[in-house]
Amino acid sequence: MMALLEIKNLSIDYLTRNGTVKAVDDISFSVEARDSIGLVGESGCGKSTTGTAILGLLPPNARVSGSILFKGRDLLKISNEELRKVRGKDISMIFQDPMTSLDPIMRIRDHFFELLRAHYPKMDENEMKKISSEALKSVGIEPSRLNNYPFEFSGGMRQRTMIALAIALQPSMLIADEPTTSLDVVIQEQILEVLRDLKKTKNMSMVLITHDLGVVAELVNKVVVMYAGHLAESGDVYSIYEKPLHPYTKALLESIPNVKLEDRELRYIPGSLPDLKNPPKGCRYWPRCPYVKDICKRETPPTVEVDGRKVKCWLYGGEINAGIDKTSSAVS
Amino acid sequence: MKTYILTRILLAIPMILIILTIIFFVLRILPGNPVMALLGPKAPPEVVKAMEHQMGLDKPIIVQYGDYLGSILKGDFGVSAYTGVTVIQELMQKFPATLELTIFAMTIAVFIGIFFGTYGAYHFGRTLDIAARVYSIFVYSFPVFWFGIMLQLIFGVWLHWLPVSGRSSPFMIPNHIYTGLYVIDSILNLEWPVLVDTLYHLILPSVTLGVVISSIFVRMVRSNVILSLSSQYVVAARARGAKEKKVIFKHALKNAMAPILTIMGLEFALLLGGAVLTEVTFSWPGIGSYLVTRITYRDFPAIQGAIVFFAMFVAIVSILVDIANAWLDPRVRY
Amino acid sequence: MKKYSILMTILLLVVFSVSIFAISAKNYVIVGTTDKITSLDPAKAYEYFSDNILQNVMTGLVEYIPGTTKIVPSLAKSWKISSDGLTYTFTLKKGLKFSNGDPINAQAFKFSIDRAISLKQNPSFLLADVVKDVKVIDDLTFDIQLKYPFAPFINILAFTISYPVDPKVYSANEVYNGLPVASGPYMVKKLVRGQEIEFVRNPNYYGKPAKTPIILVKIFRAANNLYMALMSGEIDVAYRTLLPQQFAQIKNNKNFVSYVGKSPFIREVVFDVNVKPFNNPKVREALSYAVNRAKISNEVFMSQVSPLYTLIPDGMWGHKDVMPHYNPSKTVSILKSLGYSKDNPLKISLWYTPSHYGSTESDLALTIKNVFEATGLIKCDVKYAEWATYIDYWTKGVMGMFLLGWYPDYFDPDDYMWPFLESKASPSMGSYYSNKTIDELLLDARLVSDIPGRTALYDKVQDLMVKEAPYIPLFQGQQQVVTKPNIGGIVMDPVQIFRYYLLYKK
Amino acid sequence: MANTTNTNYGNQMLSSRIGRGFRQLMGDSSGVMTFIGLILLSLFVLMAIFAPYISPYSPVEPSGAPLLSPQWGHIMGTTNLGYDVFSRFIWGSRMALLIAVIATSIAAFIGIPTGLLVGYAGGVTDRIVTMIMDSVYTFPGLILAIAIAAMLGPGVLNISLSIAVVYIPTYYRVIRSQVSTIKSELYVEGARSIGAKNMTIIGKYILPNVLPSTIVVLSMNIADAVMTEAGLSFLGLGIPPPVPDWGYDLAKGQQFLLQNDWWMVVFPGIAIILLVLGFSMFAEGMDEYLNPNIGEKR
Repeated sequence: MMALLEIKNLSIDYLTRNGTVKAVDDISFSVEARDSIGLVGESGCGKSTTGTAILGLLPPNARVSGSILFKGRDLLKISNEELRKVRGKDISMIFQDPMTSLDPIMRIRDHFFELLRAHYPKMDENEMKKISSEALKSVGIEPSRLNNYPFEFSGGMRQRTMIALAIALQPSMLIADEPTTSLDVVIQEQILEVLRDLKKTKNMSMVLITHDLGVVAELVNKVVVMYAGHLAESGDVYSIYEKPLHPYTKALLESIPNVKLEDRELRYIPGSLPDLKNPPKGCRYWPRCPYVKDICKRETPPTVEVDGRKVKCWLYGGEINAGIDKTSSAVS
Repeated sequence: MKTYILTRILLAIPMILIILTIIFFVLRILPGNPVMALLGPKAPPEVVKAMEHQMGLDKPIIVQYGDYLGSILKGDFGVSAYTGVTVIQELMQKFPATLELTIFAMTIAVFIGIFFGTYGAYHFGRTLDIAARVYSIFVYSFPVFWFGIMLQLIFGVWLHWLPVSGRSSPFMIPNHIYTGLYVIDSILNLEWPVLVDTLYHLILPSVTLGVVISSIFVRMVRSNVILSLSSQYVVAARARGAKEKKVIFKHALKNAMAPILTIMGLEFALLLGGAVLTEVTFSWPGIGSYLVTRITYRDFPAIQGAIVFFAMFVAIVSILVDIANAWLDPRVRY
Repeated sequence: MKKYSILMTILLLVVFSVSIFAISAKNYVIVGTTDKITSLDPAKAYEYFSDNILQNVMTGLVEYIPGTTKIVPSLAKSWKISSDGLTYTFTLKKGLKFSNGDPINAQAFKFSIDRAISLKQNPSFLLADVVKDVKVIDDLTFDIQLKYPFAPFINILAFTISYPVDPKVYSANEVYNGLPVASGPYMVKKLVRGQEIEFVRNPNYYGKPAKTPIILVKIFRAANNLYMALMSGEIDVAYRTLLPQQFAQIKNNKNFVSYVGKSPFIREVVFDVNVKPFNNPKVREALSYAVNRAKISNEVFMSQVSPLYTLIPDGMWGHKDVMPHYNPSKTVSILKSLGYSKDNPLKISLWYTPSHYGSTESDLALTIKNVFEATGLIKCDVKYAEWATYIDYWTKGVMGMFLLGWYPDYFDPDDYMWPFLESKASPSMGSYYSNKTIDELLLDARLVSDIPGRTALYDKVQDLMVKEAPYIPLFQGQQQVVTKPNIGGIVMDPVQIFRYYLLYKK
Repeated sequence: MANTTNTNYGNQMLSSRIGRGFRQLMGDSSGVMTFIGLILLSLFVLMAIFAPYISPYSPVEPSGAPLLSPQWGHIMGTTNLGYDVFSRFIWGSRMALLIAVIATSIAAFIGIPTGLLVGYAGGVTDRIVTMIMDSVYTFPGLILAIAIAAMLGPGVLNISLSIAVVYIPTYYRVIRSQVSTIKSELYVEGARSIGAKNMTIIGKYILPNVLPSTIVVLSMNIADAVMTEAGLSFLGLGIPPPVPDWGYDLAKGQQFLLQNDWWMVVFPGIAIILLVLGFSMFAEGMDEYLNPNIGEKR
């Protein structure tokens, strides 16, 4: 069966006046229909860039290579107009900051109408009202509030409105870029509830972009961990939680306070993200890695498969560690 | 909304008053006797005295000031010492010319500003953007009268395409004056040749003024649209599949409009300053050339009247801008 | 969108071209000018353009024959002057009417003269100084009694201040701002200040009707605009004032006809004889030798003015060339005798006013400065003040040497001598010059009424003036009219009345 | 992360930007503008300083036949009175810079202290002064300058003064708004709590923080002042001739334009445009350099 979304060797560079930023470097993963995956990493690791790239919403100074196959079509190769038709109808997206994601001078209704007109120019107004009301209802907002302006909504309501907008046309995929990050805990829970609900009721795949592994655990079945533009590790959620392979995944998991309740102490990963304009040679994680070896500093590790998971670390591949793990195979 | 407009109007009053006060005293500190200027050197002293008395110039300056404020409040701007006609009558005849010129110039400036500014912002960093920036910075340094002279030379003298001075050709003044705006009056009178003639005369002066002012509008629109283009709601709108034109004009531009309008309101003062020079360059019979002429003759009531009109004009425009802002932005409206 | 804009453009272009052809061939003449109207009330009007308009829409008891200085009856049928020169008795023509139908009678004249005096406006003094009383005898007859015999009085009666106004329309104690009630060949149909004035024939005018039914005067702000309107064919006649270089160019243009005539307008340098160093007549004399009138005329005015060596203009009786001609070596020798040298030059300032006399004024001042400095013994600054300040400065004695011009109120040598040289009048000119002998001679000339006798008196005054040199007369202006070839009826008038009612299209 | 516009490149040295390729320069607009602006400015400043050595003739004496077209010996032609246009072009920079600098300095010397003191004092004084300043600020500057210049009469100082009046509120507003935010910041509060005198606080803590932003305003205002001065002398309210002044020359030249004596209008016009261009490019570049995130304020 063909994957719904297949990302192959995706690299994204930003051209800036001070040099090229390698935001995403040669990552590949795929999403099956009805699959939910989590794209996880610290801020600045390239996860949002990847998510945004799927819909072609990157700023003009971004240079993308590789391919993004959606239902077999390469989204990087189709025309702008075709891509536009995909957005909101086949794939929709919600964003981190609901406070700024809605146009402040447009009524909620007009946001829906804009979406509907963009894809069904001939739809009549009653039909549009019906669809928008239902979408709003499905996220728990009274349809009567369609006439309101965004500033009359709370942050949680706005994010729910964004979700309603995203699902109004029953897309086959939803990309949620840090949907809860800027909300307070109670509201976060509400939004997660809505997303969980969606997962159950709608026939829809989801890409959840987050730095919060805790959020991922209950919503997705696959996880892609990114570090500094590299794919560190990917695989199904349980095995990753049970037995993280990449040292970075380990560190990430340990930094979540509520995963292992006995560990009361809040952990953090020492060091900071490298400068992507001038990334370290070899593995990008080595400056912070407790298992660092000489080769890590010299050469970029290959991506190898371990237990059905992919991992990019010298601990699991290459000549040096050939004796430890025989299942490794480089993908390039 | 009503109270909002009312407060704005009340806020404008001190501004007019302060400007008026400054001008009133500046006019009177320095040498130059308006009566002598009017009567000429041949006038016998008793005539000068009589005239001074008639104009109230023999009273202490503070009393004159009080009298003047009092009569202004009654809408009485006094009688021009130069022509003997009431200043309000003269201003009402001159003001529509200035209004017509500024409306057309503003329209041109806004059009250029929005077009060039928006596309410049959209093509940030690329050729069109650089062109917009070069345009704006170059045109900003054009002295408006110099630009006007050049246009006169090219389109009037060399090409003979356009009239280079005045508001109308001979016999082409609307028969009945309702508003003083010839464009509107000629339509009301159904005098089509007059309308055409009027528009014809408006082209060069309003293009001159409009282009020079547009430089500021281009950069304002550009920088504000850049800001709103980088907002989340623009990305979100694109993610919904909204068409690019809608994204630019409905989201980016409309959101940028509030700050743009505010600055446009402020720059309107600059437009008026330019209008004075444009009027002089093009023999445009508005308040600007009126003011410049009357300054030579120390026609106090006329100068003061013109200044008050300018101040009121600025105030009214800024009130309109605020109202437009409220209309554009629901957050202000509610 | 694009389609619409293209369509609109085409539409507009069509309408434009149609409208351009639509306006032509009517029975009118269009006159362009850069002058501005002040007031059209004869009691207030006191500057060239407003007066000239009144001279076309109104008339007085007497008027000049076009092209001459000869005075003939107009509204008056005849008049008598009493032997003591104090009483003028006028008899009016019968059935005279204003344009609105009101009668022009003796009462109207009494009302108008009394009103002109009592309103105390700019030109009031012309009547107030000499007229004692007006007595109505009957509807058609009245007396004007003078305070003293005054030979040029009849000339004042030809001037606008003496024109009758309609007592039913004009208020006795307020300046009138409406359209003038006409008694002359034309009446004003439409007046848009700063734009245009439309004249139509006055049906009630007693004399020959105006040649052209409609005259339109189009007002421009600057000479450039006037010139461009002339070039583009928008106007038929350009009168006052093209720049010298523009007129010079048009003179060679075969598409236009240009007329040139002498103007009674004179320009002079005024010395305030109370201000150092101009209180020394020697200094004034030295400077009068340094003025190169030919250079001024050639370079600033493109030879469109004529050098003037006395205050009375050429073409008027009494004119006598008296002032020294250009001779810088004389300047040098006088200044050296006064102790000035290259290292100790005479330091002076020359003042001018930038807009009142037109935009050539700064060039005039600079040229005079340059000829002064060319002597090597003079250091001259140029300063300026706007008209209102300028007048204030000369009445306060701030300026020692400044440029002034003179346009006569009545066409008589008296008006070129008395205001300049008489002790009580000269302060108003900023000169403060005073000389008992001259005062007596001037008064005599007013009381004598035969021209040869008065000429002899003015000769003496002018000879005396040279020695003292309180003024340096510079030049006499030129009247210039440019027309399209199909326009006729241009009369170059010595009194410089421009008569719209004689203009016609061939 | 995905922020397109506000890339912060303020930490780069100005000098390092000079000497890059043209394309990159055009991309790096703040650098190129400051650079071109500076070149233009220094050109005019040098011209003003060395005017006596560069100019071929005296600008205040006729040096040739009247109305010569540009030719060898008079590369920009002569005026109607035979003055050399090129010499007046050069000397004119003196007058333009002099008046603009005097006017802006007067405005700054009045506007900045008033803004500092009033902004620091706050309260009723603040409200009243601000209202007055705002009134003047919103009123068309040129019209105010015309009225004042006409009343004061000609002269370098008078013209400068009438232009200065227009720009006082600009400084006042910039300074006051910054002072009122800075004065409540921690380090100022701290200084006050250890008993620093008001004057010390203003001079030591507030002024240095506020001054950089005035550089931009200053050079922008000089550009405006050059323009205003030209406008005033165009209307006949400038310096008396023969003092070389571009606005006067332009107005004079306009009278000869229709006789095709274009050089009297074109060259003074170019001079004004280039000088204003210099200042505004410099200002714009500096503005982006100092406040890369604020963008254009004017």
